[in-house]
Amino acid sequence: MQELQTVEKVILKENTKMFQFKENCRRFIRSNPIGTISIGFILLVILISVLAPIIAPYDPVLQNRQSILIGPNGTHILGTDELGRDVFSRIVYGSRISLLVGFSAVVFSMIFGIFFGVVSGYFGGVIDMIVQRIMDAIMSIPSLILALFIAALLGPAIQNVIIALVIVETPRFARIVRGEMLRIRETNYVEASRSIGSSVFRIIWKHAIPNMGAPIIVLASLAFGQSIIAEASLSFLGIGTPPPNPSWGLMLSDASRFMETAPWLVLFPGLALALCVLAFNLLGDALRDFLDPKISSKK
Amino acid sequence: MLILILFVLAACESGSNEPASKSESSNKTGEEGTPKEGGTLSFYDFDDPKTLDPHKSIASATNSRIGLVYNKLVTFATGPDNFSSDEIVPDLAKDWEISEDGKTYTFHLRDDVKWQNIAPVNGRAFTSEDVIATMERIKNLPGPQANSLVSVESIEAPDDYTVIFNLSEPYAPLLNQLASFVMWILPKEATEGKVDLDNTAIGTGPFILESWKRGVEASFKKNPDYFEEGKPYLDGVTIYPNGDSMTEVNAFRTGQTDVILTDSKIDFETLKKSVPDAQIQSEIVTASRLFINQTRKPLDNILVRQAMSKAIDREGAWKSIYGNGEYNGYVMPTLEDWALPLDERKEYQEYDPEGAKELLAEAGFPDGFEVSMIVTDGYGPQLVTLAEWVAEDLKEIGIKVNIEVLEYGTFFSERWPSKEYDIGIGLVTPVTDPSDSLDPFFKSDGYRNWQGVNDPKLDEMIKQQYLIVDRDERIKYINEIERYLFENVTNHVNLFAYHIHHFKQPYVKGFDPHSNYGYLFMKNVWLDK
Amino acid sequence: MIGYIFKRLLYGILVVLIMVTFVFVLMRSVPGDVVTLQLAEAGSVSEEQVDEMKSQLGLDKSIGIQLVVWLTNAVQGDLGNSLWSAQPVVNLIVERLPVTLELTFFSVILAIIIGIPIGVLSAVKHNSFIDHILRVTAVGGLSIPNFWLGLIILLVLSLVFNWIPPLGFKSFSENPIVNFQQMVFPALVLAVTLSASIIRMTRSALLEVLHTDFIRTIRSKGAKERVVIYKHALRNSLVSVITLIGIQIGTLLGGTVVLETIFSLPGLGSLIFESVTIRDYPIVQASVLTFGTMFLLVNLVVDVMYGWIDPRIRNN
Amino acid sequence: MAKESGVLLQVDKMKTVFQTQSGYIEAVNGISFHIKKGETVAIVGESGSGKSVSAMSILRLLEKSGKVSSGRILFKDINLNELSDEEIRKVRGKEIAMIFQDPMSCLDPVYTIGDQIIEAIKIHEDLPKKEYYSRAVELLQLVGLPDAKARMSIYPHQLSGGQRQRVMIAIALACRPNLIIADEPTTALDVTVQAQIMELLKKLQTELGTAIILVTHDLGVVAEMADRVVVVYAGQVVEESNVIDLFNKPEHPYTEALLQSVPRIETNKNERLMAIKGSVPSLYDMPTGCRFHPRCPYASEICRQEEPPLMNLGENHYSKCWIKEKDIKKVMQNVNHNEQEDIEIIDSPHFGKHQNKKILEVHGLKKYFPITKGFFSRTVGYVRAVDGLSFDIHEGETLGLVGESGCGKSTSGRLITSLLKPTGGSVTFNGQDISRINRHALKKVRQRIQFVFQDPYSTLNPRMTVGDIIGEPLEVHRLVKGTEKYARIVELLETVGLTRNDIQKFPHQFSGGQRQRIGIARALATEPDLLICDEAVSALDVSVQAQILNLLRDLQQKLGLSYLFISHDLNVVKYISHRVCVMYLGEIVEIADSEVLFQNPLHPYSQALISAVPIPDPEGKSERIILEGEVPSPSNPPSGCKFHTRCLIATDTCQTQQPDLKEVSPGHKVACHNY
Repeated sequence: MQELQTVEKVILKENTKMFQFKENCRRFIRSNPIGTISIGFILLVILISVLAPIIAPYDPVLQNRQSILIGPNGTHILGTDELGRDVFSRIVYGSRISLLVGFSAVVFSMIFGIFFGVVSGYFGGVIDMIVQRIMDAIMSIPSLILALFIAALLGPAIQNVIIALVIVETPRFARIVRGEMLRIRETNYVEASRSIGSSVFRIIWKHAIPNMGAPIIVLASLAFGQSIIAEASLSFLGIGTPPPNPSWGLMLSDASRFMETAPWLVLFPGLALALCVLAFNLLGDALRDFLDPKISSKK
Repeated sequence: MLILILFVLAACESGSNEPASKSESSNKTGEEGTPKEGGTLSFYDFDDPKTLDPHKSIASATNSRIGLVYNKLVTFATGPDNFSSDEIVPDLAKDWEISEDGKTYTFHLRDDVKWQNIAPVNGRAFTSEDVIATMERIKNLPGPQANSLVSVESIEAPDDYTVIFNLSEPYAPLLNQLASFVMWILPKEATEGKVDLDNTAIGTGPFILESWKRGVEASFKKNPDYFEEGKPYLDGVTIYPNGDSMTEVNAFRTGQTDVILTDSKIDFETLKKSVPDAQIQSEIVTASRLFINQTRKPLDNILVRQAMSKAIDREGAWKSIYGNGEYNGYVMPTLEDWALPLDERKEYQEYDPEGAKELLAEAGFPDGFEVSMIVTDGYGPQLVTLAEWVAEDLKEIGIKVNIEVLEYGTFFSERWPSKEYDIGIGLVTPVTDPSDSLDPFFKSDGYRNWQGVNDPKLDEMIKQQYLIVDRDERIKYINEIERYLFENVTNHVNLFAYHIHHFKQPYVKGFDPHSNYGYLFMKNVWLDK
Repeated sequence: MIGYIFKRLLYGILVVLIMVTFVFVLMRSVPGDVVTLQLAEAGSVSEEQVDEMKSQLGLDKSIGIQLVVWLTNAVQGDLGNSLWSAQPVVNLIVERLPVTLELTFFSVILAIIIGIPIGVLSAVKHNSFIDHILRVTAVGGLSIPNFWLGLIILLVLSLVFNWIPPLGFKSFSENPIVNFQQMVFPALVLAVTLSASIIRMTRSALLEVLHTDFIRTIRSKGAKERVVIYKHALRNSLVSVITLIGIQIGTLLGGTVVLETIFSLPGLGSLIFESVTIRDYPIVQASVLTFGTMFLLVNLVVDVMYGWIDPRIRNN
Repeated sequence: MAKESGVLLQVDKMKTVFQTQSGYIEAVNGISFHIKKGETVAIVGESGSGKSVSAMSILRLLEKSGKVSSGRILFKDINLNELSDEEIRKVRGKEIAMIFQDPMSCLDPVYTIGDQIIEAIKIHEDLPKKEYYSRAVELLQLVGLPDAKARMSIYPHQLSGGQRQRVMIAIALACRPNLIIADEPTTALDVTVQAQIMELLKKLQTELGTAIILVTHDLGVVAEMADRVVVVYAGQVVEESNVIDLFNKPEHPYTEALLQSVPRIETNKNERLMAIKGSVPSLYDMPTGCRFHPRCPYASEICRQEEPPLMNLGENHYSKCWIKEKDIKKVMQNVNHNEQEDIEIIDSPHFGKHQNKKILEVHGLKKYFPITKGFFSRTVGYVRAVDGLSFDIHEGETLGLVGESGCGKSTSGRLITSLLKPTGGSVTFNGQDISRINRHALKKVRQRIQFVFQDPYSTLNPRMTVGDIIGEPLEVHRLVKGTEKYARIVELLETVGLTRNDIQKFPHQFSGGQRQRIGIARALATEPDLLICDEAVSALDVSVQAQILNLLRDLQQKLGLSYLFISHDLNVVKYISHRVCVMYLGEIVEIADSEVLFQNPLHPYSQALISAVPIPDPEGKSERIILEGEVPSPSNPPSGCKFHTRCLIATDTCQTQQPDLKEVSPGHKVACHNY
């Protein structure tokens, strides 16, 4: 009987959380057509990157030397580049790198940012002061300059671009998390939990982190877009993803010289990049509206 | 924004994709007419100089700018069709004699030359003292110039207008090297530290450095006291450091610059289309190469290196990337007579992937191996594209290449000199004497022998050629060295020499470039407008 | 307020110290060094020469000592000399800084002129069609890489108008017209990104303020909607907008590196980029110091402006 | 009705709707009432009843999504609902002005109060510049703000709550409107200040003859202020009457229940409060028929199906109910008995008798918060939040702690559970000094002392299910696991009147009262001995408040709990507590059995406090003691007796000497020089 209850409890619990999730999705879709389209687009990009080998008609690094700089046509729907590589295939595979860069940069800077922010915000005092000054110091250096150093220090490679972006982005997360931590630390439910006798760890893990979700998710979505742009800018300055990897940023980086004679080399990767970043930015905005109780509850 | 992009797309609907014309120069500056005075010539050059001190930098950036200000003892002839001429003509020295044994060079200097009227030199007359002071400075500073003077035992000045170089043994390239850009003559005061050579220049040349704003422009004005009567014709010259290639094209198209240089096939086509009446001159200036670190295995195996050489489709590469080019040897074709005949160069470097595979198998690597390749984007995007091309070619014969695109500083000062690389793609510096191509790179103690070539026989051969004073005989011997390099060293692997295209606005006259840095011809340039 | 500013100033100095140390150590752990590079430029490298030059430039000492020496000199106003040109770094900075400042100033002004009215419109027309269009456009501005927009602008200018900004930078005092022609487009590109952020921030801050109780009070007085929005709501939203601008200055300054490269402007951004490439430590060091100080000063100004806008902050 | 003479505003079948993502919802459903010149009409109702929306609808000050969809709002025979935006703007402030609830947030923080008053005049009147200024000063003087000229140039945040509300009133009076709509004007204020403001409003009304529409939930305020009363429930008027009839002869069951559920000073504490079951319906889910029927003890079939009309019962007394019997009290009492909550009431030995065993002894408890300044955070002073507090609580006893905001009562609660570390003094729990013990021992103690907080929503982590929330203390103290834990949670839920189905729900799916039940269940999970209830019912609607108070009493009886009941609401404290402490500026000024204290308060502050409480009886208006000013800042408390600055009988001694807490009769201590 008791076991039955447990089972029943688990199922019900799952159902409720699932139900909540579904209900939230439904509400989001209803209230936020732009955000929904953005999510759709992002899912599409993810799908494309996962299925790249199936979707791409050619090997993205294969040089087809018989057809160099051919404009869009039947065989190469988006044309070929200066080494005869299929632009469409490169864009398809390029989504992998852009997503990888964006995703890794965001996830790691989020983890570090949460760590520093939580430590800084919960404990306060000298620790807070030191962590905050270090974060301030990092933020005071223009991010591209910082990334330039780091990329030069570590040598050009995708992982180094990611490391550079993580260092640049971490303080932003840390700052937001710290603010949230300060807010949550003072909330009544944290006080309630303390009055029960909960440990610091428990309070941070069970109460603080789950409740700082909204601003972090919003920032993450915006940071995702910014990371993709930053990767492109680094590539433009010559310290981004190394060739022949088909990154959108790399494809754009030296494309300016093709603008007049082979515009497809510039237009399509640019479009892919801008749309993808746009989708992440719009999603961030939509989530901000959706998750911000100050705006959404005033209905 | 999208509309904008579409608009651009429409506006530049692609034209022809055929490679650039193979001819060395089309539309050559033929009949010149009577020179007109006045006007300022502006153009983009390579990188901004890091320093203006000629003895601290062999970079083209430095020497091309200060070449307008300084003179040498002797120089190369310039003019139409003289792009890579090695004909020595007078500059500060009006004539010279070489002793029979080739050990004494006597230069008779012009007596009508004045330094530019700038403190602390203040327009005093140029004398043999200046030459001696300059030569002393060269000997005491690091740099390839010093190598040219190794065999010079002493320099004397019997009077103000005579300078005698005493050599310990014959040194064939001396005149060539004195004519080269590394041998600008400075005022004595400058060698004594009274002039900030890093940031200014006071010479005897046709133009005075008016201002050099780092990263912005170097502007020059006419030297009214220049010793050649009536020259220069231009009132001034403005040189901008290189920008994004599109920026340069835009500037030329909108008439803000009068001349543009490019090595890119794409830019060539764009320019041809957008400035149809421009004069175009295409010349071989530089070459690319694949250098191999033969202190590492399996690159120490000559069969492997030869396989790599055979694996590369040079012709395809230059056609696709540069539009134009030619097979290169260890002495560049810019040195015309000195270079190995084209047929022979081609024969050594025929594209033969099958043969390459066989060589590789013979070397014990039938399945290939993996290497990393360094390259820098500091020379522009073409070189990186070339690296990708070479990597693909090597992949064909089973050598998997991982490209590392390095930032220029890392590439140039860290990875390459300290031999921290497997293979690399780089450029060949154009030189004026074949020994400059051989000595630094292939002698076991060559100062730029960063690929670990160590061949006693080769060392001996390189030493030997310095002693051959007779031109034809020396050419033959140098050809022998080249063949030896192709057959027994194969490091670096030459890729190819390619064209740089000069586009000149229709009104630019007398702009007849020479491969040696320094715009030796600028005094002859005039604007027909 | 003065005590507060003093406190912020001290924090700022601490931050600059951390920043400079960070960059100092980072620069020197980057592979490649200026001496080898210089000798390579001159055409030859040998171990002895390297060591000799290193000791000449004081690069043979440990990083810690170098840092202390540098800091001691820096405090006295001596930022060292360029390792390449031997010019005092201070001169270079003084030469380059105005360009970057002008560019930054220009773009902030442009961004405010573009951003705030659109943000207000978007908030007032909350959730209407216009709002959606404006927001998507704003976000679009954030989604195009700077360099990309800059290149396209140049291409369009040259192809369509057969005109590009004059080459060879002229400062405002030298030639204001040429200076304007050279500055306006890069500033516009930078402003696109910043104004996008301003639009978003103005909109959300204004929406928030418009939902507050005191706005209702003002409406209940019978105030005109224009007064409600511009006199009261906007002023109350300005704190967030100004904070945003303060933070975004960092991004803006970073963006100048790219745009100065594209538009051939001799600013601090391109100086730093060039100097990193040739490992001219003192220049990089001093430029970063300048950038950091600028960023912190801007944010100090922002703090002061808080007080000006919001008396609650002024009195605390 | 409009033809009646002197009618200033006639609201007729007004409906207000809000657009939401799931369509329109009706916040106000056909409300009608009127107000005559110089009259005060109170609109009274619980949260969500639509009373504020109605007030806002009159001047069309709703959020953009809300609008008046039908009905007429006739002001001086002009339908405000038909005016253009520009025309209604001219009515606002000029003809009809408003006063809002929270004076903290209702003034623009970035302009001086002078600017804001002048703005109010400027909008409607063209005067020479100087005159604006003098008018504004006059207004400030009118609302009793001393030193008016100097106050002109200061900012809202530099004023206290009561002063800000005076500024709000000055703004409302700026153009001498005929009608003021006051939306909960005193709710956010302390009782002593509330008394001042009510007094001010009454005075101004007499002087200026302004009509006032008073929107409030507080029946005490209604009784004090109103001439006529409109009771609203779920967006509809359920009863309208003059104030005396309403309190004496409520016709609608809701009105009746509302009056009964409020504990009064005279309420017998041994009686359970009459609670209204359930909670105010959500706008999204309105009951059919009579909207009150699900909560109505004698709802019949007709109530469920048909909406009753607003019936005229004569003498301008209207009720929206099918029950026509006059004497509904009897009916109610009959029914009420069956409607009692399903909690087994044991005649507990704990209840009503003070055990000798002291469970908690607090001695000389102090908490000073340092005020820091400058870069090195120098301490430049202290906020003396709690300044030498001594009391004790016996087993099974409820000790009430009352005082106005800032008196340190909440800090005291936190000190006792070591949520804050005390600056001085000791807390002894079950004979153990817990103010200086290690973390491990403290955790053990926390199992025995639990907290029930004020705002039931914010104390529940929105991302946890009810099961997780109630299970948290069980996990933290590793009490039970797995199915046992589940069983315990269910048991706790049932104890507080919830069901096992609620276990997977999230806090936002509950009403306020249910959330407080969850909070109580969580507090009970570790089987504590002492509950600290910090304003545990203050945020609840009165009808629900009664449910929770009953629950707390039942639990005490059943489990023998001790309570420290912290509240600003004297009626509630009196009802629930056995003994009461009155706090002022961090100190206890009086402590006594609650009956004794309320009947015979000795300390002048206690006297003023008790007399300031509005009594929900229009005829029982007694002379009240109105205190001057507001509670001084605890960072700079007055010397001597801290109360002397506001005391009506203060002497020179009071200024210099601090009085001790003296026992004047057994169990009755007071800190005043007069005793």
